Amino acid sequence: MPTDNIDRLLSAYRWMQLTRTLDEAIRTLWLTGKGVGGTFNQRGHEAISVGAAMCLQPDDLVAPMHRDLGAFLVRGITPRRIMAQQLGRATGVSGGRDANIHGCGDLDFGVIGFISHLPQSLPVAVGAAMAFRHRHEPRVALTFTGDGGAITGLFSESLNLAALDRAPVVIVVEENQYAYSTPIATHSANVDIAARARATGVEAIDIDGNDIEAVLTNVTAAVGSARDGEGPTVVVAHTMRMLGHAIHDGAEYVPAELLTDWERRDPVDAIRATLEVAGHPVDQLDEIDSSTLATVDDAVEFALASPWPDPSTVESGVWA
Amino acid sequence: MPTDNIDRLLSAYRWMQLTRTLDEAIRTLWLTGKGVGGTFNQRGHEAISVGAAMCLQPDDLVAPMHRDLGAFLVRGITPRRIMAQQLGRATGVSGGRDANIHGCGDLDFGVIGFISHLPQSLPVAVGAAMAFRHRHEPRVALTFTGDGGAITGLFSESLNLAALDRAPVVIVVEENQYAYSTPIATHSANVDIAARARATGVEAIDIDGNDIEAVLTNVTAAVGSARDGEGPTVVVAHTMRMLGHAIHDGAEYVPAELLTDWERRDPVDAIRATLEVAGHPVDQLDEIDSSTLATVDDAVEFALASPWPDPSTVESGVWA
Amino acid sequence: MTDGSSLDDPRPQRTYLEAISDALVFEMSRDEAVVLLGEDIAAPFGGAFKVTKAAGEKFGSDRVRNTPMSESAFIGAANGMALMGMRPVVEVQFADFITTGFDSIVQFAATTHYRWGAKVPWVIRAPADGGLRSGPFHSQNPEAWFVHSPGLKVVAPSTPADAYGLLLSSIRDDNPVIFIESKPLYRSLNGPVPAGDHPIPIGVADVARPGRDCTVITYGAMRHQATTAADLLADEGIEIEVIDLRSLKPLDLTTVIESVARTSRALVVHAANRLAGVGAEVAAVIADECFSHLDAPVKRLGGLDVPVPFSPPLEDAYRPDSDKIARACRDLCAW
Amino acid sequence: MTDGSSLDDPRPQRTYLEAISDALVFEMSRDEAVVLLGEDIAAPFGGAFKVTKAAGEKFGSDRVRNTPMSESAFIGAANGMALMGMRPVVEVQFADFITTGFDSIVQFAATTHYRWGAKVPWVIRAPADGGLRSGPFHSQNPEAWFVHSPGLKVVAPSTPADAYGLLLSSIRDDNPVIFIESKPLYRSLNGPVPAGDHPIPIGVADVARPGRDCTVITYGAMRHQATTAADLLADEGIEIEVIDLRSLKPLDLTTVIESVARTSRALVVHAANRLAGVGAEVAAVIADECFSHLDAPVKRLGGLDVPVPFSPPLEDAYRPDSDKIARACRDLCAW
Ligand SMILES: Cc1ncc(C[n+]2csc(CCOP(=O)(O)OP(=O)(O)O)c2C)c(N)n1
Ligand SMILES: Cc1ncc(C[n+]2csc(CCOP(=O)(O)OP(=O)(O)O)c2C)c(N)n1
Ligand SMILES: [Mg+2]
Ligand SMILES: [Mg+2]
Repeated sequence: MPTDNIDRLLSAYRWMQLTRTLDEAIRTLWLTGKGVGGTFNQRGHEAISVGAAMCLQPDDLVAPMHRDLGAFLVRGITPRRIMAQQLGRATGVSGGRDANIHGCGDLDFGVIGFISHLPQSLPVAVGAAMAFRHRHEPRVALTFTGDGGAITGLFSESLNLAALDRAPVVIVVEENQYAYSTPIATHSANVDIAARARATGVEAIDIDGNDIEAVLTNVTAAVGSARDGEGPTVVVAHTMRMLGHAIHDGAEYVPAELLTDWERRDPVDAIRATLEVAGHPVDQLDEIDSSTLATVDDAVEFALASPWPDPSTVESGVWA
Repeated sequence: MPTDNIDRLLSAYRWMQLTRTLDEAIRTLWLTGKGVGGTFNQRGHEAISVGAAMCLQPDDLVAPMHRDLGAFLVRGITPRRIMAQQLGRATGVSGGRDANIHGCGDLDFGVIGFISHLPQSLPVAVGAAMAFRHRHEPRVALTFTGDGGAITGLFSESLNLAALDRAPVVIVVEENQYAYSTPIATHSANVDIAARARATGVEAIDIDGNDIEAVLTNVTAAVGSARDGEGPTVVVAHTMRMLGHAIHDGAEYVPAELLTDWERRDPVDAIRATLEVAGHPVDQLDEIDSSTLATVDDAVEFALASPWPDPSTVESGVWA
Repeated sequence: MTDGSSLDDPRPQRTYLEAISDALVFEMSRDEAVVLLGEDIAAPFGGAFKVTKAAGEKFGSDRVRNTPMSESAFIGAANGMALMGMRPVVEVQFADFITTGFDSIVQFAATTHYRWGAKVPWVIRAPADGGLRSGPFHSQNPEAWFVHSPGLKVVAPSTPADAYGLLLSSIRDDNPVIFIESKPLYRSLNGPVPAGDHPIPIGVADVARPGRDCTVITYGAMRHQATTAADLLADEGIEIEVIDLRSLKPLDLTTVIESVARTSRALVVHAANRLAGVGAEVAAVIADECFSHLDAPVKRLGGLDVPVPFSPPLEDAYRPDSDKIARACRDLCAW
Repeated sequence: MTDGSSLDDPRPQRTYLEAISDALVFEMSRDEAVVLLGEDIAAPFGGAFKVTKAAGEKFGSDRVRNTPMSESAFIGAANGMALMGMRPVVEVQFADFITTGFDSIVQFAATTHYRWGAKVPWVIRAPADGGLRSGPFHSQNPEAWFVHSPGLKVVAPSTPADAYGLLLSSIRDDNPVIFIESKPLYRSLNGPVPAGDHPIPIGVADVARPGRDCTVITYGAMRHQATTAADLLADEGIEIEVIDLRSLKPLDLTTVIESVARTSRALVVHAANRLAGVGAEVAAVIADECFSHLDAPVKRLGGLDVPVPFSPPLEDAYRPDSDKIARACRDLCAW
């Protein structure tokens, strides 16, 4: 493997491990009763959220959804700010105003803070891309949606708008086989999301969402083609949501075998194996793991020690 | 041509001529300042609205839109009631409450009164079909939408619902090349509506919407297959809106040649020609024309002589 | 015993959530036309809050039906089903997502009977309200939008018994009914619920507690904050009358006006945003109709004019509670 | 001369519609970031009402852009454009269709600045209001929904000058602004409009006519019905003060309260449905803040609680007008 590739994979490994570790820390806090409100699970989605975000330039924009912890991190939103956000602290990204990773937006890092209504990030990313194109800026917007989000009317309307404008936007569909408790075949008459996207007039490809190299290669190509004025692409990344929809959900409705199968395809294990096979020293990988753990421990400590927002500020900032 | 066919075509001719003549009478009233509010133009759509409605059984349901005057008539809503509706009289279908052919619903005739928000008739027809299927009734729902309506999110969501349930519903798309002033290629990145429909998982066919025989044959097949439990079909009927979007609209944005071309394909002229070629006596056709004219004159007279609604009733009936 | 029942009440004790679940099962047994629609509601999962679990287990996926995440289309489909004589009961997963189907509700369903006389007998169950640290999109109280829209009914029960009885009536009502459920009460509130056929009429307020000094007009979870405040104030010698509106459309203004004419003081409280909320309508009516009886201006408490914030100190600042109610009543009585 | 200007006013006379069109052209010349989005708005067609025709002819289809019939998506796209520093001005073809994009407005745009501090500076132009025999879906006044939703501004001008000046301010405002246009005024109302850079601040009411006996608080087309009523009543010796709110969010309550404290009588009027409308909020505030000044209860006039009916006698019965306003004022003054 060429060094460039190795470096990129190493970087991906770092981000994926950080995403995994941070997610596990959040989970632990919640399961031990230290959480505030609800929170989402990320396990299984690390290659997609990290990989896709890694394909962007600093000036690009990302509009994530609730499985995209990795994208927030890659863009530069620190674990400290994210952990404080989860715990509703003044030091969190939204200062305690929005929940879990909702509203975790920061335009300094080119990140849109999403809302619950799915898939509202989609038209927003399309509009951002329309602005880039209108101003002849070489920027790209990237957004994510689930398979559930991809069956909404807003999905088809947004794709049509993007196609009409040849807007520089990449839409990553995280097809994780379920929308909450509902299997994709129950909510979508045609489960071939790429075919549906193509019918609206947008290029679309299917990839293995647990294979970081596939994500990096294909999203890089999609971003490049958007930047070159070739218009939007939908990248359907197939994966499996390995835990419940959110922390409260035991996902008893998911067949155990399905999880066992996908456990073998764990994206973090897979990238590590690739690096090891490519001859990358194991101790260096272990070293990444332990420094990641330290970063996450620090984030938890920081968040727990952070002040609550001042209630006297509750009415400020509803308007700019 | 077999007699059965001739009879059906004669019947279609009668309804199409009635639709055309009633539409012209409405237009005349409006252009001479006797109208109330706005009203839509029907010219060019007669074969579709009449033909599709003729394929239904009395127990079936139709949820029309604003180019479907023919469907209201075929279902049995009389020219008198429609004319009185247009003029806001107490004797109109909605008793003066809704405008032009909005809200022209009457469940005794299996007709849903549409609202402006397009294409809201679609999920309603799908829901009706779901009810039929749920209760194992051999009934079919049929609805119409335009090319503009077919690019909405509600179109794709409704088709998905219908496909998931194999609901006995037929969706006729009146592709008339424009949504108000906007050409189809400006509002739809992929103008192949049938392909979009198929991508959602619904069968779809394209037909010549000015050819009454094509409408009758294909919609009959679609209705039959819905009734047989084969699920929904989208029928994309291609035509041209021959006048403005509504009475106020001169449609200067439509190229003259386009109208000239389509004038030659006028659906009412075409069916008449077919009947003449099939050897049907011209004087019998002329006789239909003149009795139609008398019916429409009577409707105008009835409507103009009809009382206004009593203002003291304005608050009644907001709830059942 | 938040609703004043006694321990030896023979009726079964049910949570607010169980009462709703019971009502669904009861109506589905009674009337084949009742079907449930919504995201993730089918058995065995039974919905985000498990409200439809019992119904799904009993009646199967033909009558308790999972829908895609397509609120416009499936509420639109409920319109069609209702027009064909069924009685769909739709769950929006959280009340917040009701906006996604807004057209199908306020434009189609609400106007149909007025326009051409057809009935659209559905219920939309909307798990609403906050206090649970769920943030701006899982804590909303959307009722004012629907009260302002001609043609809907809006119901907002606050006790298990009311939830049960009002849901029976809502399902039987020939109109589209927005049924606002208070999530914070789902599992925290127990009360007696009569088994069987005991509908409670829509449009009749409930005097939750009689009093002579000041009337608090409220609904939903705030009923309990108001009765708690009344307990506090009783110790101070102030007797608060608490009226639970139960139905927001139609509003039982007769009960409200009779009470305020007697107490001469009124406070209107709801968890929904105060600005241009339902409380504004109630306050405006009281100020008008009780003009010559009032000893103090009609006051209002409600959510602040901001999205419902997530963090506990912010949400507590945002939201009315028994202390804020007690304070407002003291001020009113000292006026 | 409905707005009190004199014939020799040097400023150009413009219709209400022309004033809006002028404001769009002025702002687009001033600021490249301003683009227009909507169905059928591009030149040469220029929109259902031709409001964007001049802008489209001047700036071309790159800045005056036709959209598909996809309100959710194109208002959502406006959110994205605005976040990237553009200033989209969206036309919904009729105000009635604003519900189709409801999520993108009340959920995304309205909450963004509060949640994470980013600005969403767009304007949605909503051709609203009735009296034109356009029926239930081309006559709506949706403002109350948006006043109730935290994070939006809502503006509703009633004169050409206000439409011009308030549209300049709305486009420059860093927040999402719902700009309610009154269709019945589009071509029927002429008035002087200052050319050039004359923004009128959002949030300041206008005393349309001074008076001492009773205050009528209103906005939009009803301002003119109110001043007509005031003319009628002046002949009877009753002097009505007419306050045009102009902005519905924020509300200029200072001006309202000062006036009612002086006149001791208040009538709130709007064409929108009365029930739980913006007028309920205004009336509740007046009844509260002016409690000790009021000589009569605060009254309200508004649309009835039904969809806007089509037929002239029904729509006239539905809708407030100068006669109904005069009658209500007489009753108030006789109280
Ligand atoms: C408009 C809307 N309706 C309902 C919900 C409730 N909800 C939250 S996530 C979810 C499922 C989403 O599934 P999918 O898009 O596949 O994303 P995943 O969670 O699987 O990553 C639902 C129904 C919502 N967020 N938005
Ligand atoms: C949701 C919605 N937005 C906007 C409109 C305004 N409008 C009325 S008809 C129309 C064009 C419809 O075009 P199409 O669906 O092709 O039907 P056609 O009029 O061509 O028969 C538009 C934009 C509407 N009715 N509904
Ligand atoms: Mg999914
Ligand atoms: Mg069309």
